[in-house]
Amino acid sequence: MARGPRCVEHARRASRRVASGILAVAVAGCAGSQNVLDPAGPPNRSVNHLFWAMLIVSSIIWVAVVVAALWALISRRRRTREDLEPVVIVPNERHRREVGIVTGLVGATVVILLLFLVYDFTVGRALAERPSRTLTIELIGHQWWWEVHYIDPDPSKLMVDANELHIPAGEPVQVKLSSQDVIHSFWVPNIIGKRDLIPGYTSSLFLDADKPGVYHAQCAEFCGLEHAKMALPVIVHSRADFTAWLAEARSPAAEPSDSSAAEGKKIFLAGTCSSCHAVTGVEAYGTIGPNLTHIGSRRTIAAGTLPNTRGNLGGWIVDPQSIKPGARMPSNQLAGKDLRNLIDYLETLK
Amino acid sequence: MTTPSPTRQESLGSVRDLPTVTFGHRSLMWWGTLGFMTIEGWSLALIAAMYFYIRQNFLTWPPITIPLPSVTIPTINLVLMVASVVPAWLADRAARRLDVGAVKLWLLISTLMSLPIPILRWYELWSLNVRWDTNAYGSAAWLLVGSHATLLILDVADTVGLTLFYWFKRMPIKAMSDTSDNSFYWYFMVAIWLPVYLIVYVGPYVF
Amino acid sequence: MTNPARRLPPNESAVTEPAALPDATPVTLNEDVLIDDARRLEMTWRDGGGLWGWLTTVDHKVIARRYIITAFLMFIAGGLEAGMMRMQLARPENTFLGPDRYNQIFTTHGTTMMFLFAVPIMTAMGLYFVPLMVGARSIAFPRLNAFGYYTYLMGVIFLYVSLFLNMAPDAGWTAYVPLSGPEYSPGHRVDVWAQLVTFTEIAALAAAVNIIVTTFKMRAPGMSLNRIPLFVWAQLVVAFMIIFAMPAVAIASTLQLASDRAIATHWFNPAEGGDALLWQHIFWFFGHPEVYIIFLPGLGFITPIVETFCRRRVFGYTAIVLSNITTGFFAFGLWVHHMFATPIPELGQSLFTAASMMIAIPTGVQIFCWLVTMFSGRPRLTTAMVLILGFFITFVNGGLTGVMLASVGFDKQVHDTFFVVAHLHYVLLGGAVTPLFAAFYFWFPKVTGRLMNETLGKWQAWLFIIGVNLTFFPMHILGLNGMPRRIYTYLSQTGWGPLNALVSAGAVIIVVSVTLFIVNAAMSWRSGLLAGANPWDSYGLEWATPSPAPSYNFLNTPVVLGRHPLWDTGSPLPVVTGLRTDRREVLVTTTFDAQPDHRHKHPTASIWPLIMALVMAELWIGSIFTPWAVLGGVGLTLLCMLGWGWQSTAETDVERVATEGRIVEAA
Amino acid sequence: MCSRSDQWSVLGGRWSAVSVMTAVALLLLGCERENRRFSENPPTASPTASALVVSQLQPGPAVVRPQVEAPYDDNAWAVSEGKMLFNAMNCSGCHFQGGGGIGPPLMDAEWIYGSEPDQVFSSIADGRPNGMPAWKYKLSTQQIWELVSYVRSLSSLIPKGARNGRDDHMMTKPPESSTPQTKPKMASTPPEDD
Repeated sequence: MARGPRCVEHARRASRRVASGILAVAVAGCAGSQNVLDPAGPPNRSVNHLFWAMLIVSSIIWVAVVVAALWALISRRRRTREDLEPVVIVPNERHRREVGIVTGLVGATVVILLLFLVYDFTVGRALAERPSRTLTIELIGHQWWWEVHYIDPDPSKLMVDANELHIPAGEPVQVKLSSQDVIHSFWVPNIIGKRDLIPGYTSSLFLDADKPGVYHAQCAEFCGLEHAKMALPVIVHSRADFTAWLAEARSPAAEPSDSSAAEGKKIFLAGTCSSCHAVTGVEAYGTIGPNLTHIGSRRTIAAGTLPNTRGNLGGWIVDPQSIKPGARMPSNQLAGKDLRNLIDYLETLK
Repeated sequence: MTTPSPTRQESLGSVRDLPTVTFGHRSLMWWGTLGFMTIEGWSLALIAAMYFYIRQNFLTWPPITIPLPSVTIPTINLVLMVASVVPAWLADRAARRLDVGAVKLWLLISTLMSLPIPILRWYELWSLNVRWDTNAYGSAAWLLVGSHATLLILDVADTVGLTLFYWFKRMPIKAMSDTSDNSFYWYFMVAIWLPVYLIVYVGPYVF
Repeated sequence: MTNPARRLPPNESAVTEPAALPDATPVTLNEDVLIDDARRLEMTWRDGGGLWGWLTTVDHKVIARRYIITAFLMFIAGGLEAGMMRMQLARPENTFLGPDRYNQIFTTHGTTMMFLFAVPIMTAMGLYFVPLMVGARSIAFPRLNAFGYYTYLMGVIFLYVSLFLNMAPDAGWTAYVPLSGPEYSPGHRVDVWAQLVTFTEIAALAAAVNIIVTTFKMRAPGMSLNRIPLFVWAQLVVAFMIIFAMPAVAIASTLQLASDRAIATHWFNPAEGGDALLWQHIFWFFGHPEVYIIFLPGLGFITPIVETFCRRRVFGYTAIVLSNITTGFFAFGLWVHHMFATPIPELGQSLFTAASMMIAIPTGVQIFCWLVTMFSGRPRLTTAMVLILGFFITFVNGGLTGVMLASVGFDKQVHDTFFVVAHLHYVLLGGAVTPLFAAFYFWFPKVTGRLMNETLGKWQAWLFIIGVNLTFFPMHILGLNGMPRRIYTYLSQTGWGPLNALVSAGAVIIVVSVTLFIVNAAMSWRSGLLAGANPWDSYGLEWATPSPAPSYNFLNTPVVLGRHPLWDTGSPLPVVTGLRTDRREVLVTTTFDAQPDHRHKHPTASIWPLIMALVMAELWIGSIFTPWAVLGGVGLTLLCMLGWGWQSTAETDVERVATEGRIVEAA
Repeated sequence: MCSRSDQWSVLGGRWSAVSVMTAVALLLLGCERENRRFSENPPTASPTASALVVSQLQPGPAVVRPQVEAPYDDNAWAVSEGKMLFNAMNCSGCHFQGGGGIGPPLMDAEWIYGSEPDQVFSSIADGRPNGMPAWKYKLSTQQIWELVSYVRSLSSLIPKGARNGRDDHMMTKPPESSTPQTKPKMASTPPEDD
């Protein structure tokens, strides 16, 4: 199998073609691209090479076996009833040849498997590399949303966000994973394979993306009623943009300027919102729902379920159970005016 | 070639003179018993493995604030179990001799010796000095002892039933073979208790 | 009798005269005597009439037939659930099923297919055919066998009543804690799952012990270990796997999950020293062998079908036996590859990767042996053979994706996605269900006495092959496109819509194909062509007795001179006589070289298996609602044991007892 | 044999009838317990008048208190949601997992303001003297009803099937599913401040 490397060469070219083909199907909406075959970082790129290599070899084997079976069944087939046909007696020399053939085939199988194994180990080692110092992000899984902590040596600079993950391109970011309730699984198909968030365990992986853009992560371990609607847009910035974004995001929520937003803030604090949601710098410390300090700037609401528009926000506040049945958010009966003010306020939370 | 029709047969001999009741590994029942022993022994082994897996989650064993298990009653029961092997063995011998009188006698003695064991087992559970719902240590210890207790109760019931039958009804001769298998199962029951006893009651003192 | 050895090539199994038989001078048996024996045997072995007879039967063929039919009904039920899931997923943001209902449906689908269809139907095939193939009058423990079936039946009823009570489990067939634990699954839904598993485990274990003892002790004289039919070898290996795999899940579900939920034990509570990963270890220690438990019997079906329709003795009998055994061993060393995404050491992962790749070798060996056999045979494309072709097309695909999944790097990308869903359905539908259909076509005449319709059959076979591939191949791409499994809906921006529509269309084809099969089976059972004893001119002992086999299986116990009895010996059939006809007797032979050892008195009809199963049902179902049910259940169980024992020691009879080296006549 | 089989088929008929009836019974029991009632439209109504009774003595003729159905008393999922709220709203801050401390215990027989669903509802919604805040502005009516059923489950006043098992935390008290029922009685005196 000296053709190994060349297989990979073919694979790389093939992958681009096929992947783009499939991408044509997978429209990247506001949800962002979500595709293993469209790598956005070195780790997934090497996994792709491994995949295409194994796929090509496997396809050859499959075709060979099926053709052999078909040939055997068609070429010497008969239409007679059994008892008219004597039981075939295989002469010794043919039997010896058959032994040779099967031994050869088994040998080939072993060789191919060993090559797969070696290749897999090399890829595994590449993935296992641990960069020296990096930015650290804590990701906490909840039924059914994501809590994100941007860690900083200076604890006062800790930034809490939810349902959106921002990382810089070109440098590995350590993501520490833990769960508040049941097992979830963090998976950004374009960037890296999944890692489970298991209660009682903390694990971590390194996000190493080099293509700025919006990618789509989704919970990959069945976690109950709304497992299907527990997504997490991952935004890969250029280094500069990321620093700017982080600095801006660290500042507490600005005081609303216009009157309606001020009204909305009152409703937010006096009403049911603040008992479940927190907003940094405001008298709202709820822990059941996502932190809303940056809700205004998020691309989606309800954990990647809806584009973040005025209409969707209003619909979600009034009747979340028809959008995400079983989610912890109760329906809220609000007068039209109050609702408008509340949304005005939420939109100021950039 | 033509296949043989069911009514065209040629005899290569007759099995008329073969025995119809056999003992030990010749009899089907012995193999069945062996099969269930394998299942039960393996299940206990798995539970023991889980016990040790749970052990890794604790710094001390038993966990702090949990007292060590008391060993008095377990040790008494252990001695009783080992002793009860003797009448079981004698019942087995008697059965192979087809000596009904001896079988009845030794079965009765086995019953009398084995009946207290499940009762003591109840106090044995409490000698763990921890409840099943206190923590994972309690759960593991209770499951290990409790699952053996379940098998034990079934086997004691088996012995009791056999004894009752032998004393109060005319038993077919093949019951002799069952008697010997019953003893066989009792040896196993005692044998698998030894490791459980060591792990659950002695273990915490050692590690 | 002409020595058949002359008709055999040297490389075939050494054919010898059966050694150490009481006397080896062949006597052709008088037909009138045989017919007379047949009548007496029928009187001795047949079931009582009426409902009572129906409830008390211990005939392994009757019980196994009920087993197969019930399990096939479960296949249909599971299929309907799959259909509902495909309806829901056919287009984005569909509202046919809400999350609550969908989770119950997909959990019931998985649970049904794994626990109530796949394993039971495979063991049931064994319970029906192993005694016939080893030339035994019956199975080793017929009452245990009946008990096993009734227990399984209780489980079936239990799950499906719960489904209609909105009480079906909804945590997935893997029931991962803590989601399935007391805090996140309130109510009794998961308890239903936990106890249902126990029902099916007990049934499977009973079947396994029966198959092992029947194979070891009740083989026809001359059928030494190296002459056991490959079908039976597969069943034997699987029986051993069941014995070592099933207890794990029984413990995990009943003794740990259920007690965590009911009596607050802390097995899976991290705060009290429990461990959520422990569940995954135990579950997959059972769950991975489970896959092989399901498709090894499938591979066992293939050999006799290929041999019969290619008119050639299989190439590499020994190789196939050994690969069965190695698969059985390896299967217990792979479970961690279901847990690559969890925090476990990398070294361990690579070891399991290696093991998971290497297990492809034994399976490969079997496939090559069949290919060679077909090449030098004279194949006839019956429906069964078409389905074998379908096996090659489908199963090999599933096996190759399996090898790919063994790679940690790649597995972490597609684990828990539709790629894995595709893989496991390719393996199970290709490796187990396709051969199972082939087996149905092949052995249907033995069970019913009538042949199935070949034309309808070929349509069904091809539709099934096309349907399966159309349904499950696109799922690979969906998985790579990032579609996780077990989601009840997806947004249209994901772009998964078109392929999902295609998948649902494929599902429709499968439904059509299975419907065709049911129609064909029903029609043929009533009015198919009469088959006769051996319609395919095959070689196994099951074909040496009329179709359907009489209640006593064989007039006289056949004697085996090679691996392919009927092909090796030709006619007349060599037998041993001397089993009593006035009471149920089976011949027990020695474990290794199957020399006649003794005649065993076989149990008669009994109601106790059914009663015992009902008591067990009371125990397990009741335990969900109150712990007192356990106490009551144990008490009733002890009573049942008394009753059961009383009946089995009821009639005394003069026996020839072999003890301490002598034989005593005693009663 | 024949007569026997007939008699059995008769029995068989009776049995099937019995099993059908049990199935129906199960249905009635099973359904509500396993139901997941995500959104109530309109959200469950609150009791009309706050029916607060502090002593058995009543002026004038005996007044019949309007009975209000607790919507979630036999719904396991709603009760578990109530438990989630109980922890998230820091009820334990005063009631200590129901053991009582700053606020009165919720696991015992003493019910100062009554154990009836509507009484518990108004205790939570409108608040009570000596520090119990009024939650009706902070929680939706549905959530308060979920809390009501959870609080009642603490002393096993709701059916066993609906009560929760142990949760994945330190074991501070036996789970509601295995707490013995305590017959509620009115406290003779309101609690003194502390």
